[in-house]
Parts: sequence; C-alpha cells; structure tokens
Amino acid sequence: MTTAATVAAGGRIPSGKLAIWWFLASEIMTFGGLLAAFVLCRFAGGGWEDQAAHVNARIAAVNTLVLLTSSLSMVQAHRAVEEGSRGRAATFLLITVLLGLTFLGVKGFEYSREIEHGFTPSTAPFWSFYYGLTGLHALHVLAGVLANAALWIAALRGRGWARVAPRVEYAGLYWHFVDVVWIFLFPLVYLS
Amino acid sequence: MSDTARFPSYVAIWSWLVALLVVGLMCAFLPFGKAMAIFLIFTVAVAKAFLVARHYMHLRSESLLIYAIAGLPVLLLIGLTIALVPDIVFRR
Amino acid sequence: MSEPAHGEPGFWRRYVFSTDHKMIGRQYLFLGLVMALVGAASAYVIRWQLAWPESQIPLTRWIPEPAMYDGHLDPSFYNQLVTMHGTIMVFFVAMPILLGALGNFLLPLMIGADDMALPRLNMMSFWTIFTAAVVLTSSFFVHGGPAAAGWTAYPPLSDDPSYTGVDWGQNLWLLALALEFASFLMGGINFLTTAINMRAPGLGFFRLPLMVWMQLTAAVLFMLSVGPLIAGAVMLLLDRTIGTAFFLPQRGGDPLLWQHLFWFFGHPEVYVVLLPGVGAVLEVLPVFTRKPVFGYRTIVYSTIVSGLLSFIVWAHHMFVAGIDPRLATPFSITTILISVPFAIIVFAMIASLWGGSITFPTPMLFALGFLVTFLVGGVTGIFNGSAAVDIFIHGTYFVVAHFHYTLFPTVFFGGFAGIYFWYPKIFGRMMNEALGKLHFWLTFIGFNATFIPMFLLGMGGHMRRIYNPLQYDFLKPLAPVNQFATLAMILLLLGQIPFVLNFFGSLRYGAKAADNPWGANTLEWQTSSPPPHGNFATPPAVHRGPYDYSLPGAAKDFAPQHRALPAAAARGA
Amino acid sequence: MHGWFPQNISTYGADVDRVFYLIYYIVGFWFVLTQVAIVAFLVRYRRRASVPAVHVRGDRWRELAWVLVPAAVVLVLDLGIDAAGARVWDTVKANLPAGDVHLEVTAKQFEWLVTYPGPDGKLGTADDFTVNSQLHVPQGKNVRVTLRSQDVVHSFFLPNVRLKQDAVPGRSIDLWFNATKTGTYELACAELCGFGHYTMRGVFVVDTPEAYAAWVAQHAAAGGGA
Repeated sequence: MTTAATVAAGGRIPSGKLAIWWFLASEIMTFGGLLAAFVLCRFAGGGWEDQAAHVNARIAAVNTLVLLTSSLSMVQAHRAVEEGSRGRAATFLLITVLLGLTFLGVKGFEYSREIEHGFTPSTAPFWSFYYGLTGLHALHVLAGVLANAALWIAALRGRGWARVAPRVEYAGLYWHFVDVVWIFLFPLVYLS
Repeated sequence: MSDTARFPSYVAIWSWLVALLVVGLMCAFLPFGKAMAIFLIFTVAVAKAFLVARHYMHLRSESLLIYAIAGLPVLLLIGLTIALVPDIVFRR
Repeated sequence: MSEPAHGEPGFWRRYVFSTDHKMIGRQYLFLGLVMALVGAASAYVIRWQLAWPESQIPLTRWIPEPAMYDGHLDPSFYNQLVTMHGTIMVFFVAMPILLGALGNFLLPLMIGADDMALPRLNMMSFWTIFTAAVVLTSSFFVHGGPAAAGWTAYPPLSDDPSYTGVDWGQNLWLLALALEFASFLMGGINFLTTAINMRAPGLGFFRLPLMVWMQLTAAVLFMLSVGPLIAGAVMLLLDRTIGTAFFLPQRGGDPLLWQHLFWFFGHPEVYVVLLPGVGAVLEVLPVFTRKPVFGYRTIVYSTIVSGLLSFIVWAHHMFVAGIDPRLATPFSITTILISVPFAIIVFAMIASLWGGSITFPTPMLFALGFLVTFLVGGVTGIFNGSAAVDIFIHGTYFVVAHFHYTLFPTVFFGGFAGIYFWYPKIFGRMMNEALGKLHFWLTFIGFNATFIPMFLLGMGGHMRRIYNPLQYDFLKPLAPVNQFATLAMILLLLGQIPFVLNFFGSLRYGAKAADNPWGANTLEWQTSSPPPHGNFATPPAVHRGPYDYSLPGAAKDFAPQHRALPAAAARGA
Repeated sequence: MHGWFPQNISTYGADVDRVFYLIYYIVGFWFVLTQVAIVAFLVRYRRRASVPAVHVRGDRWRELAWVLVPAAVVLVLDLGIDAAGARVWDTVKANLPAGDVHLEVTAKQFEWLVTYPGPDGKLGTADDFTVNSQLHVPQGKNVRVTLRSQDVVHSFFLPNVRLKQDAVPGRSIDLWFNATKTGTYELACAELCGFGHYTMRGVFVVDTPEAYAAWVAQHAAAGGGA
C-alpha cells in the first residue's frame, strides 16, 4: 500500500519489501537458533551418527532439486510481473505452487517411511531435531504455498491485479529464504 | 539500464545451483576424509545460498539498509553459537 | 489509505476492527491496564502470603479449591501466581502499554504520517496479542491450573507435567507467549517500516523525537533477539506434546540450552521495555523544563550502544546456573560496561534540568519519579552484574528488588508520565491535576517502601519464589521486613484508585483539551486533540529538531517542528 | 547495611562480602551525588517569573564534558569492580582446590541426598552412606562437593558460606568451601523446583574434625554398605 506520506518522503524501498526483509531478519534468528542448537547438541552428544545414518539422503536430494527449481519459477513469476505479463506470472506462480506441493508430498512420504521404520520424534535427540527442523521448515513451505496460491488466483482473476502484483516479489523473497534454509538443512541433516 | 542487465539469466543460475547440488552429493559419497567432506559440503551450501540470495533475492541491487537488516542477525547468530560452545558442547 | 470523506465507518470498523493506529493504540492501552489488574491482584496474594504465611488472605475466600482453601493459599497456586505475575507484567502490561499503546499512538503522529505503513498488519498485531491474553487468562481455568514453572519456565520443571502437576496450563502459556511474540514482531516490523518510509519531508533521522528513536531501537532489539526463544518455545512445546527430547536430560536433551535461548532474548527484552519508558520521560522533561534535551545525539548513540551491548550480556542471568566458570568474567565485564551508556543517558537527563524553568504538573512528577527511582535500579544492577557478588545474591530478593526497580519505574513511572502527558491528545480531555498528584505521591511512597526492604531481605539471603519463608530459621528474623513490604504494597495498590477514577472520570468530565496544552514542539501536538482520521489536515513539513525550547530572541518559548522561523533564530539542525 | 548478611562462616565469604561493599560504596557515592544534583536543580531552577530557561543543547564538546567525563570515571570504576570481582569469582568457582573431604550431593524433589565417603575417605567404596537433607562437614577442611540432580533444576545454597550453585540434571558440577566455625546452619534450595520448593531445606552442620569423624563412623556402622 502506498500512502501519500510514502511518496512525500520519497521512500526508496517499498514498504512491503522493507517489512518482508525485517520479517526475514527475525526468521533468520528463529531458524538460526534452532540450527545452532542442533549443531551444538550434535557435537556434544554421542551416538548421533548411527541415528543419522537412517535418513534417506536420496529422497532429500530429489526434494532439494524440487525446491531449487521452484525458486527458479518463482523468480520467473516476479520477472513476468516486472515485464507486465499477468498471464505468464500466473503460469509461473502455478508451477511454484505445484512444486511446493510436490516438496510437501515427498516430505510426507519420507516422514511415513521413517515412522514405519520406528524412528519417531521421541526415539533419540537426533530424531527430535530431525522432525523439529524439517517440520518447522515444512510449515514455512506450506505458508509459502498458500501465499503463492492466493497470488495465483489473484493473477487469474485479474481484478485489482495492479495493487496485488508487487506482492509477487515479496512472496518471492520469502520463498527464496525458505529455499536458503533448506540449502543449509539438507547437508546438516542428511549429508553429515 | 538494459533488460538483460536487469534480469540475469535465472536459468543459468539454476543450472549452477543444480551443478552445486551434484557436487555436494559427490562430496558426501566419495571417499574423502570426514572433516574434508564436511568442509566441502558446507562450502557448497554457502555457495548455493549466496547464489540464491544474490540473484533470486536481488541482493545484488539492494541498498545498504537491506544488507544491514539481513547481515546483523547472521552476525548475532555466529556470536550466539560461539558463546554456547563451552556450555553445550563441552558440558560437564 | 483513502480518506473516508463520506460516511463514518460503522461501529465494528471504528472501535473493534479498526486499522487506525490511534484506535489500536487505545485498544493496547486498555488491554495493558486490564491485565495490570490481574498482575496486581496476583502480587497482592503473593505479598500477603510472604508476610503472614499461615494466615487467611483477606478478600480471597471466593477463590475455589484447589487453588485456595477458604482463603489459605495452596503452594502450587503460589507458584502459579508467581509465574503469571511475571508473565503478565512483562509481556501483557509493560509491552502493550509502552510499545503497543504509546508506540502505536505516537509513532505516526510524531513523524507526521497519516497512519502506519501497514495498517491492516497493525490491526492483526493487536488481535493477536488479544488472543494471546485470552489464552493466557484461560489457563487459570483449565485442569491443573496455569503454568507453575516461573516466568522463565526452566526445563525440566516446565517440560514434564509430572514435576509440577500442571499439564495444559504450561502448553497454553507457551502458546500465549508464541502469539505475543508474533504480535510484537508484526508491530515492530510496522514501526520500523513506518519510520523509515513515512517521515514527513524535512524530518531527518536526527530530527526525530527521542521517543521514536527509543521505539525503533526497541523494535530492532526485539526482532533480533526473540527468534532463538521462539525456536526454544517450539522445542519445549514439542517436548511436552509429542515427546521430543530437546531439554530432557534423561533422553539426551540439555536443560541449559533453554536457559541460554531464553536469556539471549530475556536480556534485550529488558531494554525493549526500558527504552520506550525512557523515551516517554525524555519527551516530558524538555516540555516542563522549557529547554532542549541535553545532548540529543549523545543520547541516541548511547541508546544504540546499549542496545548492541544487550546482546552480549545474557549469561549474567546464569552465573551460578552451571555454565562454564570461565565464561563468567567476560560476561561480567560486558554487563557492567552497560552502565556507561546508561550513565550517559541519566547524566544527560539530569543536565537537562540545569538552567531550566521547571514546573511540576503530574507528567513531570512521574518523569522525575522515574529518574530518581530508576537510578536505584541502575546502580543495583552492578551488584548483580558482578559474578562474585551474584554467587550470594542470585535467586534472592535482592534480584527481585533490583528488577522491580528497573521495570516498575519504566513501566509505571515512565508509563504514567506518558499517559498523563498524552492523555489530552489520546482522548481529547485533560486529566485532573489534584488526583494526579495524589496518585503520584501514593505511588512514589508506596513503591519505594515496598521494594527498598526487599534489598535488605535479599542481603539476608531470602530466596525468591518460596511459599513460606518461615520454614527457614535464618529467614524468621526477616518476617517484620516482609510484613512492612506487604503493607507498603497495599498502600501502593490503594494509591492506584485515584488513577482509575481520574482515567475514567476524565474521559467524561475532563476539561476539553486544547491542541497543544503543554506548549510542546513535536508534531503530535500540531493537530487537533484527538487527531482526526488521517491525523493532519495538511501533511506537515518539518523545519527543525524536536526540542527548540526557549530559543534566544524568540517571542515564544517553544518552536513547533513544522514552523519555519527566520534563519537568524534557528541555529543548527 | 552491615548486619543484614547472614553470619559468614567460610574462608572466602568475607571476600564476597568485600566486593559487595566495594560496589556499595562506589555506587552509593554516585547515587547520592546524582540525587543531590537532581534535587538541587529542581529547587534552583523552578519556574520564576521573568527568568527564562537557558537554551543549552549539549551538542558541543565543552558542554558534553559535563556528561562524558563523569561517564568516563564510571567506566574506570567499572573496570576496577570487574577486577576485584574476577579474583573472588576465580577463588570460589574456577580454581577448585583438591579437597580434604569429598561429598556427593544429589538434589531431587524435595530433598538433598548427601553421600559421604565413609571412614575410608573414598567415594565409590562399600562404606559410603547416604543421608537425607543433612550436610555434615568438618571445620577448617576444604570440602569438595559434586552436585547432581535427579529431576529438575535445583540450587544448592549455603547462605552462611556465601555459596550457591544450581544442580542441573544431566551434569555433575563440582564446588568447594571451607567452613571455619562450628555450629548448625541451613542448606536451602534457591531455584524454583516445584510445589514443595519451599520445604527443600537441609540441615548444615559444621563439626570439629573429631566430631565429624565420629559422626561418620556412627552412620557408616548404621547404614554401612548401603
């Protein structure tokens, strides 16, 4: 929302974007706190390697690819908005939503496999962190999927799109942040 | 400012990201020493995060303010983590 | 924001789901004051119990079992009251009043904006904390009662219901806190975005009123410190609900991790509450001394430095908690160093009095009350900050006295200074001076008489959070001190009656307030009282700093920020 | 002020008290100075007709010196307090002497389980015995305590010794003291540990070394091998 005062002060960064960046700063602290706790506890505790050996890096690698690709489609949606193409923006938003859902589906499959093999959150500290970290991340993916879906619908309907369009960039910033979190989660949880 | 400068080739960056993903996986499964493997894996992760932040999140063309907003929490986190090492890692 | 030129918004949009920052500010104010009643009532029961542990507590016979047995307090309920008192006062009184109410109401007005940058987010932040308050209050009524592990909720006590007998109360406590954090994150994001993007033309950062600086610093501190505790709260909630093992040692968790995450937030949180209170006082002082705040920029820099320092001192809450002993001295040094920026701020406040033309209406009395009492809180912080002394006084009433001497002046002296000062602007009416002065003196005397004795109790080794001090022989001689503190506390409580009468009475019977009744410079006084929707008839432009009082050669002793005076009279920024 | 502390009976207790008083006199000086300045300014500069306020901004170094110089003095005093405190902290918490007597204290809701080494003076042997909430130590000996907790966080507090240490489940923390005066004192829990927190009191007895030995022998005989 642009107000008269924004214009008067000549705000160089749109309010929505600034707000999203402040939000991401607090998110960095939240995820960072959890990640720091994970790393520190892992160095402290014994027997984590044995537990960590049971995660499925192959499934997670596929999911990484999915998420990286969704970032690509998200940024293409932003580009389409900048170039004034509502139709292309809608298409790329839909792709992003579908990729996000794919990620969640794969994640659900992975969870069900782990639980089938008897690895629940209460099995060991490693699994507490595994479910805590990936679960919190999955919730963020879900929130992003909902936001992107709302934008997709707005792009399809076209009514008031001019007002909504800048939000594609803000949603994109959030989506890429969620991607970055995964970029660190993937090696921390699955590869080491 | 021309269009090509404004929008970098997002697909090219995506290819780099996928390539780095493969490199990361190789580091994990090739017979490096453990310390070396972890070092390489996280170097790759930092490179990937850097690419996403710089190009997809457009940090490339953002103002100093945005850098400060994003950078300060990272610094604080590093500080927090280091300060917790004696207590959490080397607990008595 | 489009001006609603035609047709007033209906009742719901105007008073309930309002996006107007002024209405949201009022909502926060009422929420804070209502929750303060709950906090004060719990303080009354706690204090009475400490003074006369085996007696029936007056006025409490209506509270049912198992909390009270015909006016006799249950030990579990005592712990629950202690927990809820702390939680409510910090998160649901201090923050809503100082940040939610004063911040929301003043920030857009002080920077000459028509509203917040994100008005709907602002509305959401209020309704989120409202939900949080409802969740927290409802925990009084669930089976097992509210949380009983202290406001710091140290696991494993808070982690496993079998340790306290509290099951859902603790979960609701965590949920309420998470919602509260979300609310103030939204609020803080809004404050920062608004202040960066919506300042009136000419209003550079070094022309902002100090209140705005304090609110912004507080918002940044909150935003950057709360994340790890949100993570911690999620971990604790998962421990309690799905059986993870983050903090339970028998399953491989680490209880100290929580303490670190909590205090990494907990210490900056003190400054989140403190700074807006200081800001209110700094707005009141120049108006009633009729001279500029001494050392504006120095105060701003000191504030930023103290904010940064607040991130590297948290382990002073944990000197005897089992941390590595080698960490104590570094954290002791950083902690005690914080006294330097705060000494500068306090000295600057005192210097602001020098050479003034001082009057003593109620807001000024509270501002001075803040200055006098906050000094006690400040200097006693040095004792706690010294790791060696902390070995003895940690977990005693010395600490309780200390943090009440920092937070009470901030929230109540600073907050009341702000309420009495801005009431004309918020509600368009003046408050009663006689009642206000009575309120001040009762509060000032009652407060000091309640908490000075607690320093002595602490030196005597009196532990915090104990239901019956008479269990210990070495505490028995201290009973008269406890009783004195309790009687003083009752005086303090009764002293709030004039305020309640004044606050609600003036809404109806107060004299209509002029636009600028105190002769102040900042922008909020340059519009009507209360300001209309959209705040300013014409968007103001700013020509000077906020504290140009008693300019030499000027006809009037104040010069509003939006007024351009001849260049000869206007010196510097 | 003096006289409010519980009687000190340890070798390092006086040092802790001394740091307290050092801080007390330093901040007391500043406290009085600032309060006097406030009251003096309020009286001297109260509003008088035809005397306008002075327009001082405090943005020049010459003016700011009134604030910054005292603050610099505060900084120097701070560092002095740090130095004095650090030495005492190291004595109490960081540099633990070997200890003539070694005890184990395990906290649980709501009592202190004190394990004594028995007549052989060694923990982990058959003549160890455990007593509930009774801490006996010999006078004038360095006592080393290994502190643990079975359930929640407790805090081991000996007011007369000026010693406090949280007992954290999952960790064992060592501490030490040397009690110089015989008598019966109290051991308190100083961290909220549940509904019975206030009852978590222990008896703390400082005996002469002979009486201590006799007490140990008697208990080892009664509960020996437990």
